[in-house]
Amino acid sequence: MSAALPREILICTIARLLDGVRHVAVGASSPMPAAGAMLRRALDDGQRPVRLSVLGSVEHNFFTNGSAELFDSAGQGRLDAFFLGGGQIDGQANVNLVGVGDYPQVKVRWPGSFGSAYLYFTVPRVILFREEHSPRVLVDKVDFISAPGTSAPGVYRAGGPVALLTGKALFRFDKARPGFTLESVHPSHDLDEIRAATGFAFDHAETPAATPAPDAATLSLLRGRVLDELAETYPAFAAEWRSDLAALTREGSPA
Amino acid sequence: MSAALPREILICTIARLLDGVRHVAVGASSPMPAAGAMLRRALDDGQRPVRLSVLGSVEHNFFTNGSAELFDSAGQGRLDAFFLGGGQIDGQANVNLVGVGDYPQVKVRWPGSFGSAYLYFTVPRVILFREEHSPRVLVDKVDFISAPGTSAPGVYRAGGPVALLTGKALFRFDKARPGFTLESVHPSHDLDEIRAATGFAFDHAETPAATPAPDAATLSLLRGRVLDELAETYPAFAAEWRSDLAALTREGSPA
Amino acid sequence: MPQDLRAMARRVTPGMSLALPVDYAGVSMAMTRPLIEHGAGGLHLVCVPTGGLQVDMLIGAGLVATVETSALSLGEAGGAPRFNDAVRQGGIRILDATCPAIHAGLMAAQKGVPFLPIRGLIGSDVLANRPDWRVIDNPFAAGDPVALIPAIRPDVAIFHAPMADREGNVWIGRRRELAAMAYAATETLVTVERIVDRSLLADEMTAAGTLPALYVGAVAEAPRGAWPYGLWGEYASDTDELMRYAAAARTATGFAEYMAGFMGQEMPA
Amino acid sequence: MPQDLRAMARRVTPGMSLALPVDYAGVSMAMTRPLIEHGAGGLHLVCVPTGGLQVDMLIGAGLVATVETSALSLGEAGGAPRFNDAVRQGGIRILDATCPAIHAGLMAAQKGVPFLPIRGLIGSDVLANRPDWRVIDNPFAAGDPVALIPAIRPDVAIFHAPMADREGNVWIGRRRELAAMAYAATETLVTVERIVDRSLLADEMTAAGTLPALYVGAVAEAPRGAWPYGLWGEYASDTDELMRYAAAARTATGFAEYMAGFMGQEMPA
Repeated sequence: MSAALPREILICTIARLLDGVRHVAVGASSPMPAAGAMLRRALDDGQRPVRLSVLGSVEHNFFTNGSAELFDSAGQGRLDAFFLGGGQIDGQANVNLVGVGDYPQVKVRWPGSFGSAYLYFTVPRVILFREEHSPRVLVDKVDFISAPGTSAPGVYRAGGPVALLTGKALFRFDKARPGFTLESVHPSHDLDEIRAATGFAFDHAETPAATPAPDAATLSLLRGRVLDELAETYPAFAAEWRSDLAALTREGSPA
Repeated sequence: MSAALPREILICTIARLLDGVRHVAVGASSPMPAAGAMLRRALDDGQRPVRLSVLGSVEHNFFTNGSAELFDSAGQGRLDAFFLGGGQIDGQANVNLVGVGDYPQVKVRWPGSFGSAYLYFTVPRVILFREEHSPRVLVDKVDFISAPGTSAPGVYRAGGPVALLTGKALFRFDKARPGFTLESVHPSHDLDEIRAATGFAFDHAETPAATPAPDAATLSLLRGRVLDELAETYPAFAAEWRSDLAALTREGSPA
Repeated sequence: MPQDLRAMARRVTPGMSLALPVDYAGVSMAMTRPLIEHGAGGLHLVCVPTGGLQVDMLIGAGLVATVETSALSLGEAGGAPRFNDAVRQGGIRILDATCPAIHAGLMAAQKGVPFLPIRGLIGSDVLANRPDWRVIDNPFAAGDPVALIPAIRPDVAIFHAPMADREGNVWIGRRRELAAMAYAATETLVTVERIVDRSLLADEMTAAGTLPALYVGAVAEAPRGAWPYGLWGEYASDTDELMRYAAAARTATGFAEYMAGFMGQEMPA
Repeated sequence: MPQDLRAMARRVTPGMSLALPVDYAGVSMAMTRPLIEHGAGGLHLVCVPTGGLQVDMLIGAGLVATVETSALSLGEAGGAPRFNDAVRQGGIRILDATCPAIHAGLMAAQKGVPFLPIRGLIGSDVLANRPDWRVIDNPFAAGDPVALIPAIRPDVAIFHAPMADREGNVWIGRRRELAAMAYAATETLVTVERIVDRSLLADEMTAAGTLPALYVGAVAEAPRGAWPYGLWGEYASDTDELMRYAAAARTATGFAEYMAGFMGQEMPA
């Protein structure tokens, strides 16, 4: 089997971060988190049921009480993991989904906070996921706090950020400090590059670990069952992935 | 057409009290209020739709959001009229559905307050209906206030009692005073009897009016369409009524 | 199948709070005998929003410490005799409520909030006897007192429904108080008339009335499992049987005799 | 039928608040043209809980004073161009919310209470920019701040659904946010794919997904009335058309050109 694609390493990392969850929800346009959740479910097959809710999907929607039910289930403690992106994410894990500049008349307006200002407080394992790893995304301080990374003592906070995954690296979040620690660097990236691309300070080992590549069995599961399943909901993403795999096979083949 | 039966006078009185309503709800075991509401609907046919909800009924239940929907619709101002009984009703229109004696270890326990402590505040036209007119029911002061007849200034009170109908008489409730005024006495009863049977003081004219008997058209509607409709939900009550009508016809007939 | 019911009953441990539905919404009468046989006592029953035969039987069997309800009766068959007797004897704690307050408490649990406000109640003895409720001044309009009902989070909700599928999804139709109970409860145990092979979520028509398996801890088949109550769209109440119970259970002896029959006939060991 | 839509649009008067559903729940795109033709402006739009094409068109047409929403976008087709432009220009007032806060406000209206509490929000700039929201200390546990969302009572709710019957009952399936909007709103206007002759309340299966006529002010038939959005169980979104709009509406001129076509093609006079 050929070496893992960068996106496959991300998906396998997501699946690892989801170890042990019973119910994970992903946004409507989030093929990678969905793939990670599907891989988690495939890996746990026969041991533990993993429920996946894809917001706005008809196929991956087992809710029957309208769009409020996701939030209700989080409030009840029935949602273990969720993904948040963010136009800006800062070193305190504050997330900005609203815009750049002075609110409300921002220079750049993004869609809005969606459920972040609630789910960040109620879902135990929130994974910050943003492929773009640049100083304009990973800022020192967000312009608008859609959802704060930490809360003052006494504030109800059953959930919060556990990790930040980008196209270059994986960080763990330490809410006591609070701040991010570089956990691992993805293949073909290095610490200097990550330091230059990150607008906030973070802890790191002198020589950070490399993000592990999936083993052959996992990769096979991913490219088989998971890719097929993903194609039902994200056909364009799955097709692009398949085409990259085909290219990889051509390159790697002796012909 | 023969003279009206006592229960027909009550039903016609209820229909009169419901003049102008769009939506009325009655309890599960309340054939007379239901008949009054059905008569109201028949009288308003073609002019104004009158919706009737019979709690616990499948036929007369247009709700689709469980048993909370009745209360929600009342909170929204979509329920115009409701009936309350009461093991005890006092001169301030306080209602007791819980029991006689010292709470909680009451000597006589009734089922409980049901929705009264809410609907009495939110439904504009609450009709107190209790056939038994005796000093043990119509008391000076209830032993337990399931729902108070009036509220202090500032307390949200969109609804409340408008009338008390018994087997002997009809009272209007004046919330400013507060207290009951005898509006009319049913045929074959008189003021002295009502005074003796009522445990609270009430205002009255020197010679109280008689509760009007229905005109022939109303009576015909009642004994036709309304009785047929009622029989679907309250077969035992309808059968008894039909048998009384048959007896009345026999007595009244020349044979 | 009887084994299923017994296994479900064993999930109830002493002192738990149990949410049980109103007579006409789908009472799992089939669970009554296994619960009594299992014998977990000191229960806190939450009637959603009123109770009847099942609650009266559990009280009569001595398993109930507290009843939280808006009313308790046998409907046309009259008052609930074992409940009324227990109240007179002071044998149970009664938390009198009003229907929408029960719904509000469950909704608070559904929403994951500590309380829900409710109109009405002020000046009633229902409120006066609930020190666990609060009255605050409406923070949006001074001089407007409003009652707050704390979240009701039952340990277990138990009900009966027409059907479930093999994944544990349960069709509750428009009896959405059953969903409300399940959302609020930690775990939900369901008996059904029948288990179907197709997924209830596979088409939008059945999905509209389905409680997802996410909320369901266990399902067991129990045909006519609401008897002597009826089940909407399936069968009517057996009023004669309710009357028979009402007459028998007026005394402790009569209740014991009735229950000997009830416990014997229902479910062969 | 176009007359029906125009008559419904006339029920909207200047300055009203309108509740509109999320993209995938049943947007009555068929009402967009009649609303723009009718021209009632100064609207307060409440997106339940997010908005898209319809909201962007109404903003572009100059009918909107305020948007209350958790997000506004065209999904896969990107940002909502007229909204983004209006925000930059300061042309509309934006009330940024979070999804469950919109649901909480509607639920408060449904329950007839002045507010509902909600977890989260504390420390966010969403809360900091909503002086109409409050934070109180939980009356049941000191030192526990909790946010309160006041009731949202829209004047009119507008949505599209698969079917209605002749009595005005509307089948909404499991899209219960549509019911939540209707409960909260004073009046609800509905377009449907088709009107059926049988009563939707006549059997328990269809009744389970039905919004009763009690909440419905008017219904009109509008086949493919969600287009270019999809309708669950009926047809998929027309992403190409959304992309076409997204590209055109980047400028005011492009928007005007697109709308000339949209307003012309949809509904012959």
